[in-house]
Amino acid sequence: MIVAAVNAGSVDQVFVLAKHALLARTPDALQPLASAIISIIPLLVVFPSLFAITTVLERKGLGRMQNRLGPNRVGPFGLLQPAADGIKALIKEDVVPAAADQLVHFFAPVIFVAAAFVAYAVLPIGRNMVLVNLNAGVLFFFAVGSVVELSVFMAGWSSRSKYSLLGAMRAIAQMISYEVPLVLASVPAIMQAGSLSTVDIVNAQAGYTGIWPHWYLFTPWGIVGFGLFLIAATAESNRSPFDLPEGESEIIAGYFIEYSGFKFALFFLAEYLGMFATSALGITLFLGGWSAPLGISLFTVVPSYIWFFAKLLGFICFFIWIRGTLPRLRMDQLMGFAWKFILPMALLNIFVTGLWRFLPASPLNSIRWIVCAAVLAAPCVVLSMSLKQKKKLLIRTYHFAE
Amino acid sequence: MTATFLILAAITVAGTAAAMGLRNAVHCVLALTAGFAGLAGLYLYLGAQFVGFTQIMVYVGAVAILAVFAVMMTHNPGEPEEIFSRFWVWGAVIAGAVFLTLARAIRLAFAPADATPATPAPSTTVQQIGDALMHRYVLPLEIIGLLLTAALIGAVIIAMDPKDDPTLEEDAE
Amino acid sequence: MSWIVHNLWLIPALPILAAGLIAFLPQRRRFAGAGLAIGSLAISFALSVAAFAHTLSLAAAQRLEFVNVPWLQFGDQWLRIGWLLDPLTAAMLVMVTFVGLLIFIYSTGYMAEDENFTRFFCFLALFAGAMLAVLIANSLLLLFMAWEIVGLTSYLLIGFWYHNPAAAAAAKKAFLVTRIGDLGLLIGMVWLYAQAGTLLFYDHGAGCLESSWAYYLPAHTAFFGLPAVTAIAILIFCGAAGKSGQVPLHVWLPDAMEGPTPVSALIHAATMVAAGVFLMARVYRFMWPLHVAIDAYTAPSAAQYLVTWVGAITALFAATIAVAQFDIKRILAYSTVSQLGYMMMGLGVGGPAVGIFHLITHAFFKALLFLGAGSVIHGCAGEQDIRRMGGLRKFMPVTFAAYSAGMLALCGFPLFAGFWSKDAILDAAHLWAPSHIPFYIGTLGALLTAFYMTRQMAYVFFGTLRPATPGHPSHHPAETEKPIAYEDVAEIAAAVESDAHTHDPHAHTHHPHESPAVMTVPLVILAAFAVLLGFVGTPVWPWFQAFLNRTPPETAGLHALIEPAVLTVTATSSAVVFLGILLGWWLYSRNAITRADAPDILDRTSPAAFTFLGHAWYINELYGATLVRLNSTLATLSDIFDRFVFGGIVQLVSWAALSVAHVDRLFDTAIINGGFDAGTHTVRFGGWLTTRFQTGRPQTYLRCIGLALVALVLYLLWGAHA
Amino acid sequence: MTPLEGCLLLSALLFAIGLAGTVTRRNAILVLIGIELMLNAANLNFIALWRYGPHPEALTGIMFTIFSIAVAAAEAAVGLALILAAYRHFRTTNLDRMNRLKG
Repeated sequence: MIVAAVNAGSVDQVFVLAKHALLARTPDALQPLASAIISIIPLLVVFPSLFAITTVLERKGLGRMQNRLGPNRVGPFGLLQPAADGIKALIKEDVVPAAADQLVHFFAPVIFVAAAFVAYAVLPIGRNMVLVNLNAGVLFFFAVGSVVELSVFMAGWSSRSKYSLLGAMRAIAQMISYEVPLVLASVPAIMQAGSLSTVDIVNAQAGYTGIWPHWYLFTPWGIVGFGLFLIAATAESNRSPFDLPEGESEIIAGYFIEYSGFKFALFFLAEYLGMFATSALGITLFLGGWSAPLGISLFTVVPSYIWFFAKLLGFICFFIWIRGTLPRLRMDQLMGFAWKFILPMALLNIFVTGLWRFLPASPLNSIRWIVCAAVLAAPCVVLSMSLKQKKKLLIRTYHFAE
Repeated sequence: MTATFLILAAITVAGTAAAMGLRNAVHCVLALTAGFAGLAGLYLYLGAQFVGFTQIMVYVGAVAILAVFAVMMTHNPGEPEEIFSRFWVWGAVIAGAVFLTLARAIRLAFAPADATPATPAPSTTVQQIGDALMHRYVLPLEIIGLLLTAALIGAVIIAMDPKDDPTLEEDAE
Repeated sequence: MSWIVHNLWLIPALPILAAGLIAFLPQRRRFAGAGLAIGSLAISFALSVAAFAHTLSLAAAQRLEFVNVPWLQFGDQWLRIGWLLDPLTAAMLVMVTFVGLLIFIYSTGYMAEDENFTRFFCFLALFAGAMLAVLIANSLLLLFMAWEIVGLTSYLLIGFWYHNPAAAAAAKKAFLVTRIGDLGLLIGMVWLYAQAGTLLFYDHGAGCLESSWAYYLPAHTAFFGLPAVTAIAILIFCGAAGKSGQVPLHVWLPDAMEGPTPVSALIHAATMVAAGVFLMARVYRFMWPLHVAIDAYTAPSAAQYLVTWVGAITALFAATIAVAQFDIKRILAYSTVSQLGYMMMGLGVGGPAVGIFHLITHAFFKALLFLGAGSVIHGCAGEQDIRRMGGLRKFMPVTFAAYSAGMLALCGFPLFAGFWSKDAILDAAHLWAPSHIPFYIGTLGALLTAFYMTRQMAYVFFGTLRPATPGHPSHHPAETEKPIAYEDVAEIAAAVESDAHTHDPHAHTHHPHESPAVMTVPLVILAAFAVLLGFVGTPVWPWFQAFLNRTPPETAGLHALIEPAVLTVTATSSAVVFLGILLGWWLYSRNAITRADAPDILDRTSPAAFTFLGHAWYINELYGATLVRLNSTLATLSDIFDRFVFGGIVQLVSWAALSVAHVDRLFDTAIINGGFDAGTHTVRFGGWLTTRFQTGRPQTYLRCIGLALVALVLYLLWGAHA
Repeated sequence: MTPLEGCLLLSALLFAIGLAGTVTRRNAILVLIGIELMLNAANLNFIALWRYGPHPEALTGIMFTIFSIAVAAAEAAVGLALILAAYRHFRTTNLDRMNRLKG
């Protein structure tokens, strides 16, 4: 690590070097603990602040899209709005329904936030800037993600409210349905990189041919995989147009209706953190993580973490834009889309990745390109056709909410 | 015999014991997830990273959710809440006996003298596991895949009520 | 041997086939049923005509052809049956098919409203087939089988309205009485087979009617010095008498009038009852054992005597009864019996030719009379009592004309068919060597015939209409006493027939009406025959007799009429007929009967005799008092015998069996059951024991498994220690 | 007391707990969970013996655990589906009341 730090640009590695400097001053007995704390603290600082920024950004962006100003009272251009919100959440009364299951009701947001934070452990936010480099990193990420569902259920169930229960059920059904395509969509990258470790995946995309980076995005399966991943991620993080779990119009706010005050804020935070994490994973898998978009010195000198956060912001803007643009789906559309379009396409994509891998690269790259693109395009068209056709809708009955 | 092991073991035992002992079925399942998490921790502690994460993913992410859904769907407010069956004393006694005999056997199996040197955890990367799965254990892998497919379809078919709408099956998943 | 002879079997086969088909038709397919029956019989008629023509085309000597086919084999020899075609068969075939055809057509009108229409035609077709089979049979066995089928159909048709108890009783009576005769026929047949070894009539010299046997059979004397062949002939005559209603077996025939009128006409007047006469004519050879050539003027055999006397007695007896009847059909029935007696007598005294000639003519005019009566009944809405008719000639002129033609023919009015045939009989009787009494009896019968027919005509067609007064008029003082009243029977039949005609729009109008064309046209045709048919057998030109005797016809010339013997007989019979008609006219039409319940004139003059005759000489009662009672006493005796002797034996055996069974049961209960009970108890205990474990609760099983695990581990531990 | 022994004892305890739950609980779902617990105890044994066994480089234990986890997942899915079907029929998940073969 030291070596890597040395031969990398100093600006790029400033945080790493700082960490090492701090560790050098701590007694050896405490070093593991210290290094852990030192690496965790920034995460705990950076991402919540990013969350704060995002809230403002989202509200203002949506406001603009809807021909209004958005928050503009607190501070310059309403930039202090998140602070006001945080204070409000903190001083608000924490209402717990009388019938609620106290313990679970309390633990649900905690676990949620904890899981959301833990997910960041394997995300490289810069060169040599990853908390732990597990060689099953991606698996870890998904494992932690699966814990989120449980916390959602706890929240919805413990508040003993039909709406929250309905919201929880919707959320879980949706998350499970989209977790499968999410994983399957990320498999090609893992295949190509030959490793589950996020760091290795990023490193595999680090090089450049000419000025073009080796991002997986720039392969046919990469494009498709990225698209699928993006859709699945949107749904996984309950963002519009997949925000049925908190459909304000039908079930007021989904599984955390009965939460108020700081717990509510925690849910809010956790959701955004989850969104960030998923986006970060997408960046890691397809957008070359922290690597620069073009192999020119002007870009490469820019520190890696800058690039990472730039891409992340891009994701955030994309999400905001989508939210402002698209209407909400119906439940059956949601499910049908997951099981009838994304899943087959993801499977096909895996196959195509194998194809890509075993087709000869050097002489006729273009032919490889065309073949894989064709193999992917045809079913895509067919499946979207099949999605279009009208189907008779049955009355949906929730058997668990009787 | 490190502290980590003891803590994880405590979590696991507590969680599972609660899962088997609590009154509310949902609490049971939640406690069970805690127990499984502890178990996954143990796997990690024992150096089986992949298995640990798989454990979390499968049990916490899938089985627990499934169980919770099942509990919700089969929740029948009308029926009296008697959690233990009539002969629960016998059951407990037998379980205790089983544990005692097993423990006795284990104790006897290890002579008090031998203290195996704490060998460093073997570094098993995912690549190795993948190679093993793809070469040596490819046939079991295929069979497992087949089994999972069959189980998926079978579960859907069984759980689907012909009267109900087909969207029920996603929930049952 | 031409095509027609080979395929003669088609003639009976077709109607029988039709009957089979109709039997499978649903009840409502009326048209199909009637069409099948009539069509099949029409084809048979055509074939019969062809056969007749074929017979005519041959030279007189070889007008005898037959086909024999092996039927079934027992032992080393084949039992053969076959059919033959000779003048007798040919003539009868034509007559039966023609009359039958007419009556079938008539039935479609008469039975139009009966709900069992198709069943009726099924039976009719079956009857026709069987009758034709009787006619063409070349084997006594085949003839007997067809004979029995004929009896069966007669039973079915008499009891056609089986819901009427009288009809059912009459059917039973007819069946049983004819059985008595058929028993004799059967015995005779068996005996004949024992004697001759064959039942074929003609078999290239080997048949039982052919010369070899004719010489051989008489050699055996059976008993009382009778030759076997004579005894056989007498036995066969029993059957013939049963069918043809000769005394003393005539009792069933009047009751048979319970059947529908077409049935009465076809079966109990024209064809079936004539079968007896036909049979005797067929086996006539047996009555002439000593002479190969048939010659009426030789010493007759005992059988011949019997036939003659029975016929003569029947003729007179039935005629006397007919005088005192009030049921239109009964009068005709008794006249039928009497005419059958004439036939038998003619057969006895004059040979087959005479008898069959009268049979043919009688078939036509008696069928005519019955159909006329049926038409009258139909027109009077089922009324059968002549006292409630009267003056009908104004309402149904066609029926009246035809009926009077038939009546005159029956009376033997000069130049009508009956005149010639009856004259032939009287002539033969007059010339009969042994005795003249049959001749006088016949003459007296002719007188009575003319008398009662005139009486009937007077009642039915002349005078004034005497409609049935509501609440039946007490007819006749005598009728109240009698236990079983044929007239009550007649009334029930009348009621039933009116039931059968309730759909008739005219059913309940008291105003009689002429019958539809489908019924009158056959009447007219038959009337024509009744008038003309006699001329084929006049003494001047006895073609028919020659035809039957298979001798070339010779024309006697007109002088045959004024030959003294013939002339006397002709004169006598004509005189007798005129006398009878005038008497009847003087008694019944001079002062017309006006009221339905007016007593008969004869009744007023001599009630006792009238009642006696009205009850048919109390023959039914006589049988009831003697035969039936004897039978019942015998039955009682045998019942007692059965009950106490055989029953006792059976009782003893059963007691023995019971005691054995008791011992057996003791053994069973004590030893076997004991053993099995013990075994089953053990098994049940074991089952109970295992059910303790099979609770259906997986947890129980798991507990057991846990225990087993503990046990296993403990065992292993000890194993490790040891 | 060696780590291996500790693991084995722990897995024995897990097994006993699972067995106890299986034989005492009335709720079919919890019975199923107890069975899962017993499976996991076995898995723990595999891992422990792989870890402290003579040949860690041979991945037998891990493989076996992975497969058994997969099987357990399938079992859980099918078992819970069965319980749902049974519930639909009996309107209860109480095993003591599900003791008749004929519905």
